[in-house]
Formats: sequence, C-alpha cells, structure tokens
Amino acid sequence: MEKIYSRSDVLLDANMGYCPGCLHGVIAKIVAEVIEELGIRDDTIAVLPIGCGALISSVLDTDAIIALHGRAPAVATGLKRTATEKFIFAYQGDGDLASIGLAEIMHAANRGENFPVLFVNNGIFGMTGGQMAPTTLIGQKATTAKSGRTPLEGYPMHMCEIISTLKAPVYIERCSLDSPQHILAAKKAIKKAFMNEIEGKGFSFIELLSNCPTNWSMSPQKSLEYMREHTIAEFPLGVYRDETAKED
Amino acid sequence: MEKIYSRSDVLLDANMGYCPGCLHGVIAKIVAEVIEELGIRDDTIAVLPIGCGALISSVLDTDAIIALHGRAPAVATGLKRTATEKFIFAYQGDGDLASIGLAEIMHAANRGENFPVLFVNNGIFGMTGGQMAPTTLIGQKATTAKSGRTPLEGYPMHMCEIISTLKAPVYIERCSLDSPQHILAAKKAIKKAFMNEIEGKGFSFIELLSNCPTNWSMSPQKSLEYMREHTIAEFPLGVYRDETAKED
Amino acid sequence: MAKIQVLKNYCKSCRLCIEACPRDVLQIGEEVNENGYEIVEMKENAECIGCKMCAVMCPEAAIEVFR
Amino acid sequence: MAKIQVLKNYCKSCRLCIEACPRDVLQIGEEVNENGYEIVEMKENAECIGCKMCAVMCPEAAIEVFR
Amino acid sequence: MSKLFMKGNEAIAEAAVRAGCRFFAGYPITPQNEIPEYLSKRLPEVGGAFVQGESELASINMVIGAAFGGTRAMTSSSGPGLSLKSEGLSTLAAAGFPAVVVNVMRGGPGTGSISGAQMDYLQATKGGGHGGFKLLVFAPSTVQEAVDLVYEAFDKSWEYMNPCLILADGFIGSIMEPVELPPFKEAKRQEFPVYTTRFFTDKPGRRMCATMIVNEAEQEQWNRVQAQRYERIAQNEVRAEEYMLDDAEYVIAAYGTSARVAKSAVRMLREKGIKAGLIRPITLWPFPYQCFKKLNEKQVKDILCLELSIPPQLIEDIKIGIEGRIPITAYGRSAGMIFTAEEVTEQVEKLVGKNK
Amino acid sequence: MSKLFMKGNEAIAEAAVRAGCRFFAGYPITPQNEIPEYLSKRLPEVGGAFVQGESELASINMVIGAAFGGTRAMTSSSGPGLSLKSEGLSTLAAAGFPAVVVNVMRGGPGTGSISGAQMDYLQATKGGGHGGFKLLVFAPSTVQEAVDLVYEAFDKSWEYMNPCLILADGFIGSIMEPVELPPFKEAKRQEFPVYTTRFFTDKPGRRMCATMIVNEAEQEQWNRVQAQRYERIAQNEVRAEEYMLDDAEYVIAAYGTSARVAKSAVRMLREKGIKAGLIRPITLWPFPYQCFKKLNEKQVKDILCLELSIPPQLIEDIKIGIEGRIPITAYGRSAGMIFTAEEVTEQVEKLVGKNK
Amino acid sequence: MEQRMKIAGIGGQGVMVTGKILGYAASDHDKFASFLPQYGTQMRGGTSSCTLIIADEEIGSPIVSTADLMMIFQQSALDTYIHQLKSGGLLFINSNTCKVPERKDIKVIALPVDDLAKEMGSKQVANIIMLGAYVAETKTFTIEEIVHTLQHVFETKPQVWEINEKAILKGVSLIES
Amino acid sequence: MEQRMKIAGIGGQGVMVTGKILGYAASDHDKFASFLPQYGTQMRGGTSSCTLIIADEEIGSPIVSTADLMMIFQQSALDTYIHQLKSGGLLFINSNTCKVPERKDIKVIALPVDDLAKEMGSKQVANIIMLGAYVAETKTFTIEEIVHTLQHVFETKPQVWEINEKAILKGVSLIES
Ligand SMILES: Cc1ncc(C[n+]2csc(CCOP(=O)(O)OP(=O)(O)O)c2C)c(N)n1
Ligand SMILES: Cc1ncc(C[n+]2csc(CCOP(=O)(O)OP(=O)(O)O)c2C)c(N)n1
Ligand code: SF4
Ligand code: SF4
Ligand code: SF4
Ligand code: SF4
Ligand code: SF4
Ligand code: SF4
Ligand SMILES: [Mg+2]
Ligand SMILES: [Mg+2]
Repeated sequence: MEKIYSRSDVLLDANMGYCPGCLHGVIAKIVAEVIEELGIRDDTIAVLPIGCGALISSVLDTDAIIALHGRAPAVATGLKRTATEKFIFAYQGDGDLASIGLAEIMHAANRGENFPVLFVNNGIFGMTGGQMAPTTLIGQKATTAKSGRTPLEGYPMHMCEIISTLKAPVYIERCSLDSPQHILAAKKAIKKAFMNEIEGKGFSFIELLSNCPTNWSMSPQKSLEYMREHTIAEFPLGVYRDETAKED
Repeated sequence: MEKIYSRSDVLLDANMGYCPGCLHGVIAKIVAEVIEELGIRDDTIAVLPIGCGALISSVLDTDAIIALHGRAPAVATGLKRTATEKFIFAYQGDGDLASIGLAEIMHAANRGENFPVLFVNNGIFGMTGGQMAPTTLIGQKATTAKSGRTPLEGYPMHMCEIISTLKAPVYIERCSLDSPQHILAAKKAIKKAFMNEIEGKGFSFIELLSNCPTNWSMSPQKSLEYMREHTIAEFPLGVYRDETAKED
Repeated sequence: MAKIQVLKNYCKSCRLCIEACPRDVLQIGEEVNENGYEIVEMKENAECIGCKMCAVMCPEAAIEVFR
Repeated sequence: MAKIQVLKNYCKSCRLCIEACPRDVLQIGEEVNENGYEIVEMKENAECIGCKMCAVMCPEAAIEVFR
Repeated sequence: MSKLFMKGNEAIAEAAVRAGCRFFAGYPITPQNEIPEYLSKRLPEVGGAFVQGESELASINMVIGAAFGGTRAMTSSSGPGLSLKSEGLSTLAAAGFPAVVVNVMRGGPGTGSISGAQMDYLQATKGGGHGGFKLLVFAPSTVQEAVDLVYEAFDKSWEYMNPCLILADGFIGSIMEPVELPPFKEAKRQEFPVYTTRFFTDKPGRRMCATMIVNEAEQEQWNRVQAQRYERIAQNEVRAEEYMLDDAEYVIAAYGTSARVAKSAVRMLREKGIKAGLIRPITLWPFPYQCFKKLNEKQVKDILCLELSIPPQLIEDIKIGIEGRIPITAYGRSAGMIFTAEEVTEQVEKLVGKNK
Repeated sequence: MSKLFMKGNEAIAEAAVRAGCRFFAGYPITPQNEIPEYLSKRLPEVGGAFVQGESELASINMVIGAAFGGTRAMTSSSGPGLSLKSEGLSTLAAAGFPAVVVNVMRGGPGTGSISGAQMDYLQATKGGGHGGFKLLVFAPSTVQEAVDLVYEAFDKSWEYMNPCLILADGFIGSIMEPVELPPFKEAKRQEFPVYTTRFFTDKPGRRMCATMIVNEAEQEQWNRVQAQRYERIAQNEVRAEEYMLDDAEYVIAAYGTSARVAKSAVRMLREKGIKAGLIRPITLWPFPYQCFKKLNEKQVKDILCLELSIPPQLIEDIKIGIEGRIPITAYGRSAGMIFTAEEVTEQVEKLVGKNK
Repeated sequence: MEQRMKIAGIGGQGVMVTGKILGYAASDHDKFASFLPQYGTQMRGGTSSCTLIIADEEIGSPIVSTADLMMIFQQSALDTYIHQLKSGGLLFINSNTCKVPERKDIKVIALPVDDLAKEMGSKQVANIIMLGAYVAETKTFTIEEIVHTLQHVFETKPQVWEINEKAILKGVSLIES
Repeated sequence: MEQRMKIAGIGGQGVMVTGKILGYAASDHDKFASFLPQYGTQMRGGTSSCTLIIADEEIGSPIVSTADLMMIFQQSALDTYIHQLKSGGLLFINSNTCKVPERKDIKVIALPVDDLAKEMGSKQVANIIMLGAYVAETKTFTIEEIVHTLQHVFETKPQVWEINEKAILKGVSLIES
C-alpha cells in the first residue's frame, strides 16, 4: 500500500504540548506541511508568541524564537529587516495579538513587513487559564467575566477587518479549523501567505478561528460545534484582501 | 458696541505655550468655548497627552492630568469608571495616539468608554522636534525620514477609518482646522462629542487635522495651504459614524 | 481499499478524527499509550476510503493514511 | 460697522487672522508686545463687517469682535 | 471571629476590598491570576469597578486615572508585568499618588517560569523604573500577613501619598491558609491635593497633575520634596521580625516564603545545639538596616542570605547593613525550585564547619 | 587622525556604525533624538537598517529580533523609555543576546524634565527590570569617551553574550567636543549559539530561543549559568578613573558629567591647599568597589557622593564599598540644574570645616 | 503537634480537594494549616500532588520535603514520593492502584477505595473514603468535626452531600472495625 | 590656557553658530573644546545661549558659571549674564542692541555689528564680524586659522562664503585698526 498522508518530516518526534483536541495542534501540523512542501525548513525562523502557541516549538523542527508577550511582530521586524534571506513567520494568539500586542501587529502590518502573521483566534486566554480575550464573544464565559462577556468589557474585535483598513498588507484572510474542509482551506491560505514572503510581496495576515476545549470547558467535539454555531457567525470567513491575486 | 466674540472665560490669563500659528491653540480655544457653553468647567478633567497638546494645561482653567505618553485613554478609563460624575475628555497627538498608544485608544474605543477623544493629527512629532509620525504623508519630510517618508516606513494611518471597524463607538468624525469654516465645524463636532458623554451615550472620536509650522518648516500660512492641498486629500473629512443621530 | 495507521504515542484520544470520518470507521480503542490516552483505532471490517479527512483533522498529526 | 480688538499680549504675529479676514482689513502693526511679537492691528479706514472669521481662526484667542 | 481557609491571591484580593479598594485594573499573568479573577466578580458587588486592561501598561495607567479621581485603586501582576508597569510606577511616585501594586513573583528573567520565586527584589526596592523613586515595599510571609499588609498598604499609601508595593512570591499567592479577614472600611472617594506645575506658581483651585515639568528649578524643588517624603517613610516605616537573635551565632536573613523555611531551619538548628537566628525584613524598602547594624560581630559568626533568587539580590542591602563586620554567604534556589528546611540547615552547618 | 567636532549623540551614533552596528530601532525622546535622526540616514548608507519603532517597547523587541539574527544592533532612549524597555532588557539578558542600549538620562521620575540629569543610576545598575539580571553599564564623561565606550560595548556584549548599557547623561548627549573616531569594523552578521530549552535536553542543530521555560530545574540551571556570567564580568570588566587619590583627604565620587565638574573642583581645592581627589566609576556595573575598599580611613576624612540626582542613588554602591569606614555625604542637583565647580568646592570645604 | 503530609495521585482523583478539605477542617477547628498545590511542569495531565501541614503552632516552612504522612492514589505517584516519607511515617494508599511498598520502617494502610467507591455508586468519593480512614486513624479531628467541615464544603451541592457523608463514615469504619 | 566663555542673544542672532564655529576652530587646531547649548525652558522664542570652553588641556566641568569672556548680542541676555563674567573678564557686545554695562572691573569691546552687517549687505553676518573681533583681540587663533575653519563650515554653501570671509576680516580690522 502506498502512504498517501504522512506525518510531516518537519515535525519532531515529540508530543504536541497542547491539550487533547486543541486546534493549535492542527496549525502546527499544517504549518509543518507547508514548510516541507516549500522546502524552506532550514531557512525558517518561527517567531512565536507567549501563549499556548509557543508550544509549537516543541514539535516544529525549525529555528525559532519565542517573543515576549505581544511582541512577535516587532521581533520579526528586526529579524526580517536584517536577516533578509531567512524565511520568517509570526504566530500569535488573540490575547497576544489583539490585547497586549495590538500596537505591534498594527504597525508591522502598516509598514507592510515582508512576513506573514498567523493569528490564532480562540476567543480566550488559553495559557493563563481562561481569562477574557478581545475576541471573546458577547455572552461567552471567562474567568474574568464569570457571567459571560457584556458590552461593558467591549465587543469582540475583528482583526481581519481592522487590518484591512491599512494600505500595505497584500493578503488578508480569515479561515477556520473546525472541519477538514476548512483546515484544507486554511492550509492553502497559509501556503499562499508564505509564498508572498518568498516572492517579496509583503505582509500577509491569516486569522485562524480555533478552540480551547480546556478553558471553554467543553469536549473537543462540543468545542467544534460551538465554533460553527457562534464563532464563525461572529467572524465571517473569507478573503478580506488579496493584492497578489490582482497581479496574477 | 456689543462684544460679539470674546475670549472664553475658561481660558486663563496666560499665553498658550504653542509656536506662532500652531493650530493646537485653536483647539484650546474652541474646547474652552464648548466647556463654557455647556457649563461644565468645574466638573471637567482634561486628560492630556505627552506632546505639544499637553501645553493646553497652561491655559485651560479646568482640572487636568497629563497622562504618560500614549496612555491618555487608559488614564481616562480609570478616571471615568470611578469618578462617574466628572466630565472627562482625552486629548492626544498623532505620535501619542497612533504610534505608542495605539493599543490604548483602540481598546478604550472598543470598550465604548463614556468619554470623547480629541485626536490632533498634525502629521509629525511636534514636541520632540519633527520626527515621523504614523500619519506623516508619503513624501513628507521628517527628521527621521530626511528625504521624505516612503512606504518602507509605512503608509499614513487613518484613525477614523480604523476606529470605525469597532462596534462600540457612537460618533466618529474627522474635521480640519485650516479655515474658520472648518474650525466652526470642528467646534460643533467637539460639542456633540461632549454632549454624548453627558448624555451617557458612549465613546466619541474626533480627529482634528492640524499643522506644525515649526517642524514642517513653513510659515503658518503656508502650513494651512499644505493642509488643504495634501493633508485633507489624504484624510477625507466627514462623519464616519453617528449612532446618536439615528436615535434622534 | 484504504486504511489508516495511528501513530500511537501521539494520539490524545480527542475523538476529532472520529467525528471527521465520513465513513464512521474510527473508534476509541482499549489500548492505552505511554501518556495514558486510549488510542483511536479502526473499527473491525471498516470500509476506509482513504479520504484523509481524519488525518487532516487530527491535531496531533497522529494519523497516516494508506491506499 | 464693526471692529476687532486684539488682546495684545496674546498675539504671536502668526498672520492667520490676516489670511482669514474676507475684507482684508488686518495687518501686522509696528507695535511689539512683551513677548517680542509684532501685534496685529486693523488697517486704517478698514471696513470690518464683524464676521468673526479672524477671531475664529486665531490660535491664541487673541481677538475679540465688537459690533 | 472565625477564620477562612483561603488561597493567598484571593485573600489579597478580599483584603483590598475590605481596605476600601474600589478600582482594579490588571492583565492576566500566572501566578497571580486569582487576584483579577476574584475581583472581576467581587468589585461590582461592592459598587466598585473592575477592568481587565488590554495590557499591564494600560492597567497601571488606569490605576493612575482612578487614583487621581480619589479612588482607592490597585493593580497586580508578576515579574514581566511589573517591568511593563515600571514607567507607570515611576509616574505614580512622581505624582505622589496613593495606590497599591502587587507583584506575585515568578521565575525570571525574561518570560521565565511561572512558578514561585523571589527574583524581583532589586526591581522592587531599587530601580524598578527610571527616575530614582521609591515604593514602600511590604513582603508578607504568610497568607495572614499578606492580608494584613495589603489592608494596611492602602492607608500607608494615602498617609504618605506614595504608592505601595506588595512583594509576594508565587508560593504566598498559591498557598491556602486560615486567615482572619479585617473589617470593611468605608470606601469613600476622596480628592486629595495634587502636585502640579501650578503648585509652585501658586495658582490654586484646580487639580492639575503633570509629571512632565518644563521648569527645571520646579522639577528640582519637587525632587527635594520627594526626597523628604522618602526620608519620612524611612524613619517611620521600617519593619522586621527578629527571631532568636539574642544569642545567635549564625543569622539567616530572609523574607517572604524563604523566611518561613528559614524559621523551620532555625528551630532544627537549635535542636542540634547550633545557635541560629533569623532576621526577616517585612518592609524591603525602607530596609531594616538597623537590625543588621546592631548585630554584634563578636557574637555573630556568619550571616546566611537566603533567597529564592540566583544570583542573590537581598545581599546588597545586607552588605550595607553589615558594613563588612561579619561575613555574608548567599544561598539561593530559583525558578520554582525551593530549598527545604533540611537543606538550609545543612548550609548553616557548613558555615559552622568553616568557623571551626 | 584629525578630530571632528561632534555632538555627543551624533558621535555615539557614528561610533556605533563604526563598531559594526547595522540595525537600530528607536522611538523619539529628548534628549537623545539626534541618535535616531542621525542613524535614519546613516544606516542605509552602510547597508544597515533603521526602523523608527512605534514605541520603545517595539523598538527593543526589534533589537531582540535583529540580535537573534546575528546582527549588531542598538537602541537608545531616555528615562521613561528605558522603563518601557525594561521587560525587553530583562529578556535580552535572559536570552544571553548581545546588543547595545543607550540611555541619555533626563530629569525624572515620571515624564520629568527633558534636560540632562543622572536619575537612572539604580535602574541601570540594579533593578532595571524584573528577574535580577545585570547589564554591563558604561558611563562616559566626555564625548570622546562616549565614542570609545560605545565602540567597545559592541565587542563586550558579544564577548559575554550580555547586553551592554551606555548610561550617558543629557549633557554628554548634547555637548559638542572634538573626537577622534575609531576605524570601521567589519560588520558581518554572525549567528551565535542560542540558549534554548533544547539546550538542556541536548537536541542540537536548531537555534531556538525561549526565555519562557517550563521546566523549573532547567530554569534554575540557566540562572546559575547566568550568575556565573555575571561573576566573570565582575571579575574582568571593572573600570574606574582615580584622580589625585594618593594623598587625598577628601574624595569625591562621581561619574559622567558630574565627574567632570568634580575634577575641576578637585583642581580648585588643591589650589586652595585642600587635598581633594576623585574616584570616577567608568563601569557602573560591575561597580569599582575595590577603589573604595582600598581607601585608607586614616587618611580619607570624608567622601562626597556627587550626583545629578535627588535623592542620591550612587551612594548605595559607595556604602557597599566603604563598609562604614569613612563618612559619606551626598550632594545632588537634579532636573537639568547642575552644580558648578565652585559649588562643589564649597561642599567639600564644608566637610573640611566639619572635620576641624 | 505538626503533621506534614503529602497527597498525590493523577488528575481526576480528587487530590487537591482532599488536601483542601483537610485544610478547611483545620481552619474550622482553630488549627494552623498550610496547603500548597503542585502542578506538573506540563500544563495538563500528569501527576497531581499537594502538601498539607496541620499544626498547633504557626507553621514555618510550607514545603514538605520529609512527610510525616502520605495519602497516595496512584502507583506512579507512590514511586515518586515514597522516599520522602519519614521513617516511622504513616502511608495511606489506594490498594486498587498501588502496591504496598517494601519499606519496613513505615506503617501502611492500604484500602481499595476505588472499589469501595464504585460499590457505593460513585467513583468520585474514593478520596472521601480515604479521608474517613485518615481521621479515624490519626484522630487529628473527631468524626463530628470532619463531618461538620464537609457539610460546609458541600453546602452548595446538597445533591452529593449524602453520598459524601456515607463515604466518610465508610472510611472511618474501615479503620475502626 | 583655558578660556571659558558664554555667548548669548535671542533666536536668529546666530548665537549657536558662533559657538560652534569656535568649537570647530579649536578642534581643527588641536585644542580641546566643549560646546554646550542652552535652550530656554519654553520651546520656542526667548533667549538663546551657549557656553564654549577652549583649552590646551582636557576640560573638566563643561559648565560655565564664571566666564572669562562673553559675547552678547542682546540687552536682555546681557542683563541675565553680565554678573557671571569674572572680574578682569572680556566682554564683546553688539552695541546696536546693548548698552555698555556699568562694571568697571572688566574690559568691554562694544561693536555696532548689526549696522556693520547691514552695511555689508547681510544682516546675518553680524555674529561673524564679532567673531573676527574676538580672534583679533584674543589671538586664540590666527586669522588664517579661523578663515580656514570658516572655509570648512561654508564648504557646502559657497554662495555665502565670500560675504562671510569679508565679515570676519571686517571684525579683525575693527580691533587691529
Ligand atoms: C508581559 C506578559 N503579560 C502576561 C503574561 C501572561 N500570559 C501568558 S500567555 C497569555 C495569554 C495567552 O492567550 P492567547 O494569546 O490568546 O494565547 P492562547 O493561549 O489562547 O493560544 C498571558 C496573558 C506574560 N507571559 N507576559
Ligand atoms: C514614553 C515616552 N516616549 C517618548 C517620549 C517623548 N515624546 C514626547 S512628545 C512625543 C511625541 C509628540 O508627538 P505627537 O503625539 O504627534 O504630538 P504633537 O507634539 O505633534 O502635538 C514624544 C515621542 C516621552 N515623553 N515618553
Ligand atoms: S489551554 Fe486551550 S489553547 Fe491552550 S493548549 Fe489547552 S486547549 Fe489549547
Ligand atoms: S512644535 Fe509644532 S505642534 Fe508643537 S507647538 Fe510648535 S508648531 Fe505646534
Ligand atoms: S481516511 Fe477517510 S474514511 Fe478512512 S478513516 Fe480517515 S476519514 Fe475515515
Ligand atoms: S484526532 Fe488524532 S489525537 Fe484525536 S483521537 Fe484521533 S488520532 Fe487521536
Ligand atoms: S471680524 Fe471679519 S471682517 Fe472684521 S477683521 Fe475679523 S475677519 Fe475681518
Ligand atoms: S491670528 Fe491671533 S496670534 Fe495670529 S496674528 Fe492674528 S491676532 Fe495675532
Ligand atoms: Mg487565545
Ligand atoms: Mg503630532
């Protein structure tokens, strides 16, 4: 029999550090696949967040630096501006990117830095145990919003839409990880974003709707249902900008 | 003869700290007039920026606190959430608001804090001597972009448009201070924004296109011409949102 | 005819592959891996079509597919 | 008939009122205030219409208008 | 009054509420998350306001705003978050605002480990920000003491118009112990006179706070006023516990959780016939130099500076206190690793051996 | 080689370029703006990159990125900006990255005054961030020395894999003096082995930097490695200038611009027959304790700690060096106010009077 | 009196709850107590343990390196911690999951609390059974005292109070019988 | 030799430039020099002053509190600083804007540099005329040396070089005649 799907070589022989059913793992997997397909493993430096996403470092077989909380875009800027031949990508959670690090992502995007950012929106601060994130839905519970978020704490922030107000970014898409179909679409988006850097086209932003079974207090399966019913309803999937398409 | 225009009582008998022809002075003047007209002088606390705007404190006869650079929205949040009976407004320059303090303004806006922010966009870091701001135009010179800003340093950021992606703000308008007509419109906008707080309607954002003759290296008159020709062309004037209008 | 192979020590028993399989050929097995998780396995006489949906869905990159 | 009064020590001689006046009745005078600025004044025989444009424009709140 | 069995972080939060705290802004970070979590629910119950700041920076600046308005306000964080708050801390001190800040220390530097440690001593007591300001720093070693000190810190910060820092360690934050909670204080907003640029130019009436000062002479004058404030605090607020020092030949110096381990070690050493004692600074600034100054070098043979920090930090203040009269040895663990009483006993026994 | 008459800030910037600096990120703040302004033009000329960071925070993190990539990188700021960089500084140290950071000090605390001062001594040398890290701190007192120390700082930061801080004051930044610029160094990017969580688990190959360490034992082990690094720096890098100490009865301790004023004062005092001398620390960390330890208390009657800071800060290290053997008096100005040589002379004469 | 104990098992066995209940009991009855949870270095899964000290005087070190008493619910935890039990110490083990260790210098009380709990109809009360045995054996609290504390703990969950009360008495009976 | 001087006037009078040129000259001719600008506390307007020290040895304090020499372009600046000129000091003033002060213990050189500059066709060279007078009077540099330095300074502005050269020589002639 022929192997038609194999675990990517770019993944180390180690367990993902995530909770069972956490879709951060899916991202690790498809990022590894894209890196393998593009043949850029040895040139890659992953710029990782503080947040559960940092745990990708335990399985991804590339160089990596875990940036300070929220500052991955700044670290990636310093890195890519000087180590221009390297392939750099940034990975950020929603606490990291949309709360503490909002200025950094906006400015990296505005400068049109030549790297992609993968933005994992799971609506919660996963690593620290379930506090409210800027993307937490109205009514969704968190340890700092025990009866569910109300508008007093603000509305869920739509990062693709916000980034789309800036001129420089060349590619902005929101994907979801709740089903194999969506995962395949997400992989395609990530690959395109990575290609944009390789071709020197500039800044790409991929939002990935994700889950946090542990802090949502749901089984992994339930968490996917929640995503389909609530998360995707709040955060419409799709391409928000594709300047690269125009060129083709 | 009857006095049909007088210097507002809410202005102290002191010189504005600004350079000759600087439109920060116009803002000080119309803010004082609005405060006088609304009769809120004794209840007002101005939350001021680090930047030339801070100098309004030398003439405005109200309580005031100069926040740390970029943090006026956070200071105003802490203040308004606790001193709910006070009238609070924040005043910020473009370095202050759109560069170092971008996260703070976005989140205050997103939470729909019940105070208005006056955003003075003069396309430059005035107080520190003319470095590039996030709103500096492409081609415009600055001491850190001596041959003029290029896209490598990013495009001018459009704060009204960015804030408009958020759900909570009730009123967003961009005005200019380059002519008496525009100044009167700006005053009207400021008054409306102030009323919104008084009526508990929520967050208002008024962008005020301004100048910096000193660091633009232009006479005051020339600076107004530059504004008309370039600044307003880049930053379209108008109401970006008015939820309060709908209610009326 | 196709089949999958679960890389046992990676599986965390999250069941997402089970849900993803259009043919409903997967189930949690009895076997426990070194991390204490009950490993997913194919049901007996399962008709796997090699669509890879399970592998695509698996957050642990624990599934390989053969045809 | 209208007129303006310049609050002399506030004027910074920026000329923005001059530009703003639709009747072109303002000019920089000879008099210098305590801060060393040449103060704006009305031209002789100027026909001020009391439109307040100068006062609205003045960044120093240095102009009052009478009618 | 009956005791409650409470986790350190929650006890700290409740003590703040009882001390009249009506505003809290904070950003999550382990190991202090129970403080914001608890207060997010508790503060609205008592008519107060809780804001999850978008960052530590935003949070401390929200506290600055609330403090200006006269509200008893608090923020809390851990290591990296304190660094982010340092500009704000400097500003609270510069403005002369009352507020309470809690640091539940974890491993460091950098992002570090999330377990308890004592890596922020120098930051807390010396240069935790620019401009040479000082915080009144309390270091609790039990949950009860944490409660008592937090409760008092609010009053002290108002008494001196200076921010107070509670320097707890991750162990104090996560341990559960029985506590007696203090009574509720009246929580009235109270506007205080504000240091202002107009302060010097003598135009009263308005409350105007500017730590940006254009006039150099005024800034210098204000620096002197601040220095006097620090003198006053240094004179009145020094606190330390002295334990079995009377005849001690070996003195352990330790604060917080380390001091508790040290206390057990002192008891064990005494049982073995070794005359051990303990100095436990309760205020880290102002530091109890006097406790060390008065140690008799003819009696005390060695000092063990015991800390959950590598490299040692507390040792600098002990050196200033000891003035070279008695040898000082540092022993530290870090990053969540903690010495046992037996381990400490061994270290002291080594010193005893050395002196034979 | 002929000298150029240059402003301190620009000379610092040019020295960095010649030392091989090829990345700078910074955010404007007075009194150091000429550094970014100069480099915004200069770096692209030599194939380097300049980024005006959106904040001090972003800037230091950009430097972290550039450093990881092996580029000689620098950032600069003043007081409040250093506070904002403190989390990043802690991280540079935690990661063991080479980089140079410049603080051109102004008045403080809070936003403070924009004039030159020396208010950030304790921040620079003790707790300028969480986690108990140390920076190698150079304090120039002339423009030439600023150039030489910046030039060297890059090498030192690479030698020890530890960030270096140039602690200049606003006077050094804005003064113009003739300088001899050093030759251009080759500026090659150079990837260095990175401390990593995989460092301990022994999986080589990839460069992986994580200052977030989940394993407590590994974090502790790394803290020990860092402590040893600090030991090594402390042993090898202490620098100070000693001036007319041989027979000195009154010793002034001062660094940076203060030390220059002190030197003039020493000369004036000598002319008056008063045996004055000066100790000028050039490295503030590691601090030249030895210079103070070896002062003879039978000869030296008093020490004047001279600083552009109120309250005094340098005094803490002097205390550690003096160990109570000689009285120490602090004299400070602040906020741009600076003592004249005459003023300092007077202060020393007061001490002389006291000793009569 | 100072009793320094360690409680350990894996996630889901109620290790933390057991420790906390003892802490509540101590607090309720005017004893000093100190409960310190330890989480594994990995965020989820793995062993779970805590230390609990009950004393008549103020407690010094909250760290238990040498325990007077241990309560262990899983073999892996037993393997990890058994050497920290002092000579003469008292060990409670869940005999459904743990083998009696070879140390001769300690007293071992091995109880099949999993089975017993299942018999009672709720797997979850195994730790409460153990608690009953602990109280009966050590007499740190009276039966009334521990029941009283438990009543408090389950105040908000009356639906499970009954089975927990049964469980504690079951534990007591295992020792007293 | 150590010459500690203060140069002061109001914005636009070339105070800073004058100081810098002297600094360049010192640097060009292997002397030590230290130039420190002082800006008013207000951002714009007001007096402008700087201190300049020229010396043969390394310079200690860069702060000039007692000046050996002063060059003053405006009365307000003269009022502010005159007391800082040491007894026996040398004072250059622009006599178009300043009155000769009453101090008897100093040497005053009062020159109508504004008028002279206007006569030469450029208001802006008043400070350069003063510079010429300074060099001629103090002989800190030779005429050739200062001309040489000025040539450097105006390298990028050849269109104004000629008038500046004339101005410096004019200043020299005022003293030497
Ligand atoms: C400066 C700083 N503040 C706070 C923290 C604590 N912290 C660690 S991860 C995290 C948030 C994680 O949430 P998110 O970014 O959404 O990532 P997730 O874990 O959900 O993927 C926080 C607040 C920190 N490490 N550093
Ligand atoms: C933390 C911090 N960083 C930098 C500065 C220096 N600084 C003062 S004002 C300013 C920018 C002013 O520009 P802007 O906000 O546009 O206001 P403007 O003066 O143009 O009105 C800067 C960078 C500071 N005071 N504090
Ligand atoms: S805490 Fe949430 S986001 Fe983090 S690994 Fe677990 S499930 Fe994933
Ligand atoms: S520097 Fe610019 S913004 Fe500031 S007062 Fe002067 S003109 Fe206005
Ligand atoms: S390959 Fe397709 S059919 Fe086969 S097990 Fe996986 S999902 Fe089911
Ligand atoms: S999706 Fe992967 S980890 Fe989850 S049960 Fe299936 S094989 Fe196991
Ligand atoms: S009021 Fe109108 S007409 Fe009169 S001076 Fe002013 S602008 Fe001119
Ligand atoms: S606008 Fe005002 S300040 Fe400007 S010249 Fe006219 S009166 Fe004077
Ligand atoms: Mg998240
Ligand atoms: Mg601006």
